[in-house]
Amino acid sequence: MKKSIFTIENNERLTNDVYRIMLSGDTSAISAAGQFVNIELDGLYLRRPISVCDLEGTMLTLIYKVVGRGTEKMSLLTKGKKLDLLTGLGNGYDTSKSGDNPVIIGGGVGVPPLYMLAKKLISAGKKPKAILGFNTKSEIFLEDEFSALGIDVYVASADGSYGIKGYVTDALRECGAYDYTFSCGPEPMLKAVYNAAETDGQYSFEERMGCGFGACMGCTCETKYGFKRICKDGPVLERGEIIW
Amino acid sequence: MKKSIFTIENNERLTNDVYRIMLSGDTSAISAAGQFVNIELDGLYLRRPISVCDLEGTMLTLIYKVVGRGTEKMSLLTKGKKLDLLTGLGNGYDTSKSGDNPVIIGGGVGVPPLYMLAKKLISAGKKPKAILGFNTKSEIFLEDEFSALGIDVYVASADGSYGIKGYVTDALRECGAYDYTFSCGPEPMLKAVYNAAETDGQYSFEERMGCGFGACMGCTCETKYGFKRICKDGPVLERGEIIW
Amino acid sequence: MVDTKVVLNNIVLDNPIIPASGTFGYGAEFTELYDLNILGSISFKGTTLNERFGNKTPRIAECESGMLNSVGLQNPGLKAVCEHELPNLAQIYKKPVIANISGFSLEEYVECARAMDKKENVGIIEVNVSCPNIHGGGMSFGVLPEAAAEVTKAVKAVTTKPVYIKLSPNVKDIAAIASACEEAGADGLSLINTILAMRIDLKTRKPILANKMGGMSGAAIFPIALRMVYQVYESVKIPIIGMGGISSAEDVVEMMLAGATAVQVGAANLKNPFACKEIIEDLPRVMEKYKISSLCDIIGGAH
Amino acid sequence: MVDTKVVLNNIVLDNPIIPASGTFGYGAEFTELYDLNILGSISFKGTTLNERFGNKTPRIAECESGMLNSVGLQNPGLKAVCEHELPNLAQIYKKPVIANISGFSLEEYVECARAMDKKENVGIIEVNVSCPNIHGGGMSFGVLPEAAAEVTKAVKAVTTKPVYIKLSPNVKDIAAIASACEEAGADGLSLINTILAMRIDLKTRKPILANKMGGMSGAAIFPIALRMVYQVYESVKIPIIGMGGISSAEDVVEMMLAGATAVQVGAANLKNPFACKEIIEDLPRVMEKYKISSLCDIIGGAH
Ligand SMILES: Cc1cc2nc3c(=O)[nH]c(=O)nc-3n(C[C@H](O)[C@H](O)[C@H](O)COP(=O)(O)OP(=O)(O)OC[C@H]3O[C@@H](n4cnc5c(N)ncnc54)[C@H](O)[C@@H]3O)c2cc1C
Ligand SMILES: Cc1cc2nc3c(=O)[nH]c(=O)nc-3n(C[C@H](O)[C@H](O)[C@H](O)COP(=O)(O)OP(=O)(O)OC[C@H]3O[C@@H](n4cnc5c(N)ncnc54)[C@H](O)[C@@H]3O)c2cc1C
Ligand SMILES: Cc1cc2nc3c(=O)[nH]c(=O)nc-3n(C[C@H](O)[C@H](O)[C@H](O)COP(=O)(O)O)c2cc1C
Ligand SMILES: Cc1cc2nc3c(=O)[nH]c(=O)nc-3n(C[C@H](O)[C@H](O)[C@H](O)COP(=O)(O)O)c2cc1C
Ligand code: FES
Ligand code: FES
Repeated sequence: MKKSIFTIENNERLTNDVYRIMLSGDTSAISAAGQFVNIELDGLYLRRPISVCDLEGTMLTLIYKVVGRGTEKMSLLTKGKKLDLLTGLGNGYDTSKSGDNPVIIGGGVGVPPLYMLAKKLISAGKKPKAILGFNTKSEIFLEDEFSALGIDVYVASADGSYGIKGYVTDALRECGAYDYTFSCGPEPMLKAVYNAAETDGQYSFEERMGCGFGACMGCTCETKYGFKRICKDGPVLERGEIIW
Repeated sequence: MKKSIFTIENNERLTNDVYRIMLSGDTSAISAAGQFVNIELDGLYLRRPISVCDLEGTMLTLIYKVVGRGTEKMSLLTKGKKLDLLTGLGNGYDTSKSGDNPVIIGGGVGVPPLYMLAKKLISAGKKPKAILGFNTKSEIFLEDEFSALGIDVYVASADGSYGIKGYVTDALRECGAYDYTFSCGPEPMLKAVYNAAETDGQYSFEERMGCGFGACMGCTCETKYGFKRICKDGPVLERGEIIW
Repeated sequence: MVDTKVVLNNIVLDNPIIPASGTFGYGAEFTELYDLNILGSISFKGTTLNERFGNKTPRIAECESGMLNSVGLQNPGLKAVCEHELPNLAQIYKKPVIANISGFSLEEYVECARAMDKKENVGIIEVNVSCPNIHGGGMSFGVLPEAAAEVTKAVKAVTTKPVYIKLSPNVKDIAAIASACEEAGADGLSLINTILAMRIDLKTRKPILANKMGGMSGAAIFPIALRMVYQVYESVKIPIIGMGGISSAEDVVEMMLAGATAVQVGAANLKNPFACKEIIEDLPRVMEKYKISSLCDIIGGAH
Repeated sequence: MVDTKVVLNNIVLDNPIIPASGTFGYGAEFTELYDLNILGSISFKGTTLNERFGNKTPRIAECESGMLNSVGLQNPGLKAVCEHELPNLAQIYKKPVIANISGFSLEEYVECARAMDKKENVGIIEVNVSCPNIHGGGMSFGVLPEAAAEVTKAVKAVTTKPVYIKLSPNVKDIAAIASACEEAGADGLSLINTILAMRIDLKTRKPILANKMGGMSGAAIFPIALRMVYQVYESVKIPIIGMGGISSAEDVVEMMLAGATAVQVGAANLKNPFACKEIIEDLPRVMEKYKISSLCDIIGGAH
């Protein structure tokens, strides 16, 4: 974990309520896809946890959806503004456990961390394919970026307005063979993936956080291997330990 | 009273801890010298009351001393920033009660509102003279501006490093005849002036304020004419009503 | 079109927004800013039998997201309020108002209530039981269930207008006090009053307030007020006017979900004199956002 | 050179800054950020006899200038704390620590205290009396003077280490509880614990915390904590560890002027993991600004 000041390089709208922010600063504490940063925002007491979407040198990319006061404040920030971040939080995905043909499954704002994961898997010599789920066509983001990685991308839309009609689990049935599952998204989606998936895998969870770095026990869940702090021992849990 | 947004045109340091800020906006509610504005500052619950030092059309000048969190925040504000102000607060000085040769007596950050007062008196055809008191030479501000009005200016410094050695009351003995007294400054100074002055006059008081516009009764003092809210019925009190 | 009307006993309010006692004077300072008739009602500054100067100044201190006051019930006294302030208020505000009364003895409460009972534009009598009971050892009426009940009964006996007891938060179990007031005949409850607090001046090393301690209010106390309204809602059937830190239309909805039928806005008026107006104007947007067609439907919705 | 040393009973602290129980774990998460040995002491996460998961999540909510938690005393239980956590802590922190213990019955407190008494690096036992008394009808030990005194006596009987009772603010008269603890033999007092509060989610219309209510802490509660420390200082002679919203070196000085001999910093560590370090580093500047040569001199200075 590091605490340092980042400079906003860009903050742009991707869909109606989803934004991409690019920040430059000391990214040295970030070691794995699926880790997150915790962002201090003026006038708000608690920091806001957002997953790392991409990392290139000192340039950090986050994608966030406006859902409340904090993310709304974020959406109004402009280039040049400074932000105080805790970086390198959480365990992140362990790509070494993956087979050669993993499937990456993300829903909504669960998609962003999977982009960095896809890159990590590719550079580790694996051949991931990605399933991205959204409610409707206008909410889709990152599809092109995933495709540009040269991997197969399946997009599912709940209302059928784009790609496969239905949920990520519908896409999972159509995407062919895979030997490992990585997933991130809202809990009902994770559970559906867990039930549908035929392989071992890793799932990334969300919880309301006090500190984000393991000090307050605010975010603990029960697992088969004991109590785990989502912020420190997670957010990624192994399939084998999850208790729904 | 009006509530409106002002734009900072300039914010500069005058002495070690005294700053002049110039703001443009709707100044139409300001009708008298000695009135004040109440300034909202990010992250602080209560507004900060600062006297009007000068007013030219839509350009408002305030002079403030950094004494705590709010004034420190103010000192860091830069050109172009917006501020939410309540304007036209307080009664202000009633220049119509003055004789032709009033003396204006200010100490420290009690000096600023007297600058606008001097201008008002001059344009009302009176011949004011000004006594400005400071602790030491390096703390003096506004002397040149007062002189530029073409009036006699007496500066007293407590340590004798500039002008008359001593207090404004020492200067009062040396400044010649006067027929009315206007004063603003710390309470001990006001009281000394009250005791030394040989004429009727008006004195401007400070009090910790909740609202600044008469709603909360946070700033009330007892006068010979009953309870008065410093923010609404003051800050200027007539000599005849003051109870020390 | 959303419906912002709520009902306190038989009084229909156009909306649940009421400026809180002590933060709105008798309305006069706000009339130059906006037409007060948009307000659901107005709770005017606490009235005592005799004129009071209140405590020495400084009476105001600041804190994170809030403020402290030790005004000490400055008011011109019952007679002046009834003869001057109330008629003036009736000129600028055409709906029923809430008469906030205080007392240092049972008799004082009774006399104030009796007089307010006769005033046509008073819709509700709001009995502030936070004052120390001078005959009862100085402990506030509001912290002992028996004393609060006693005041309730005494006031009820002299008026036919709805009586709301305004509860102090400086207690172990606010629901117990609330129940005692309900049993004693209260028609409703107002909560919370300010929380006893303090600030010290580092330069002088003395308390900032001349009175040493004062009551804290403003956004900082909202979660505490909300909790108390939630607790009281579970133990009484009479309506609750919720207050404490309300600063936005979202806060209004949250407080009503906790159990308030109407709300009062206090310190926010001091920070922003347009606070009540802005909240009222923003309410329809917030109701639509959270799919609320009628505010009445959400009272106590979080239980 | 200013002197930041303070003394709690016979324990000399290099400075009065102590991370508050529950906001610093057992220190491990902070060691990668700074050397913990700069701290005056450390109050580690509350220990109960048995391992506890605590309450269901969500356990955290936010508010203006503060936060709510309903962690519910998650901890690995007395045995694991003594065998693993305390030895680990002793590796990274060389000074005496404060063992915060909790219990749902007298026996549980006694067992925890007995075990902590044997641990060399425990300097003070801090008894959190905010838990509901399962044998006493569920009311927290900390809200009744008799119950608080009973716990104090029971714990004192099994340890020779200084015993500090950590008081709950959810009471009418905290000074009365403090006095009861002092009479029962407490060596010092820690105050305040969190203030019972609540937030409701407008989208779901349900309380945000799975436990409905939680404890509020952070800057917002500072003036309330300060008032309570001030009140308690006037009614006891034993030292007070003051806490509640402390976020800056100025806050430390203000809390000490109110009567605290040392302070704990809680929620501020969660917002800014360097909070304690920054406060310690800023303390000399603030002391010089306010002409304080030795912190000991200002304890209770505002009285
Ligand atoms: C490990 C982790 C990674 C995340 N990554 C992303 C991401 O990459 N992109 C993205 O859009 N969102 C992400 N989220 C969710 C994001 O943290 C919340 O949407 C955000 O905190 C909401 O803040 P707000 O102020 O807008 O909402 P408000 O509802 O006003 O927030 C109030 C409080 O609740 C917390 N909160 C609200 N919703 C959530 C939530 N879903 N999860 C955790 N805390 C919440 C806030 O942090 C804050 O403390 C992640 C959450 C976690 C725990
Ligand atoms: C009518 C009036 C006119 C004023 N005009 C000027 C002016 O022209 N120039 C100038 O430098 N100062 C003026 N002051 C004083 C100025 O308001 C305070 O110095 C300022 O509020 C301090 O704020 P702070 O946050 O820096 O200090 P803090 O001590 O951090 O403020 C804490 C709280 O105390 C209040 N407070 C602190 N000192 C004073 C004070 N002396 N008077 C009133 N409230 C105080 C603050 O407003 C705030 O609510 C005036 C005060 C009043 C009442
Ligand atoms: C300056 C001031 C004066 C107050 N005077 C009274 C009063 O006279 N009677 C009363 O019942 N409450 C009084 N209150 C309490 C408020 O009516 C309200 O209960 C409290 O401030 C909490 O609401 P808020 O956080 O919105 O301010 C006063 C509050 C303030 C800030
Ligand atoms: C997440 C969290 C967990 C806490 N756990 C404990 C605990 O186990 N034992 C205890 O006595 N106090 C506990 N507290 C209370 C703090 O020690 C402290 O008394 C309180 O938070 C007020 O201080 P603050 O405002 O600086 O946070 C906890 C507080 C928080 C925020
Ligand atoms: S959020 Fe504090 S331990 Fe996870
Ligand atoms: S500050 Fe509110 S009445 Fe003067």
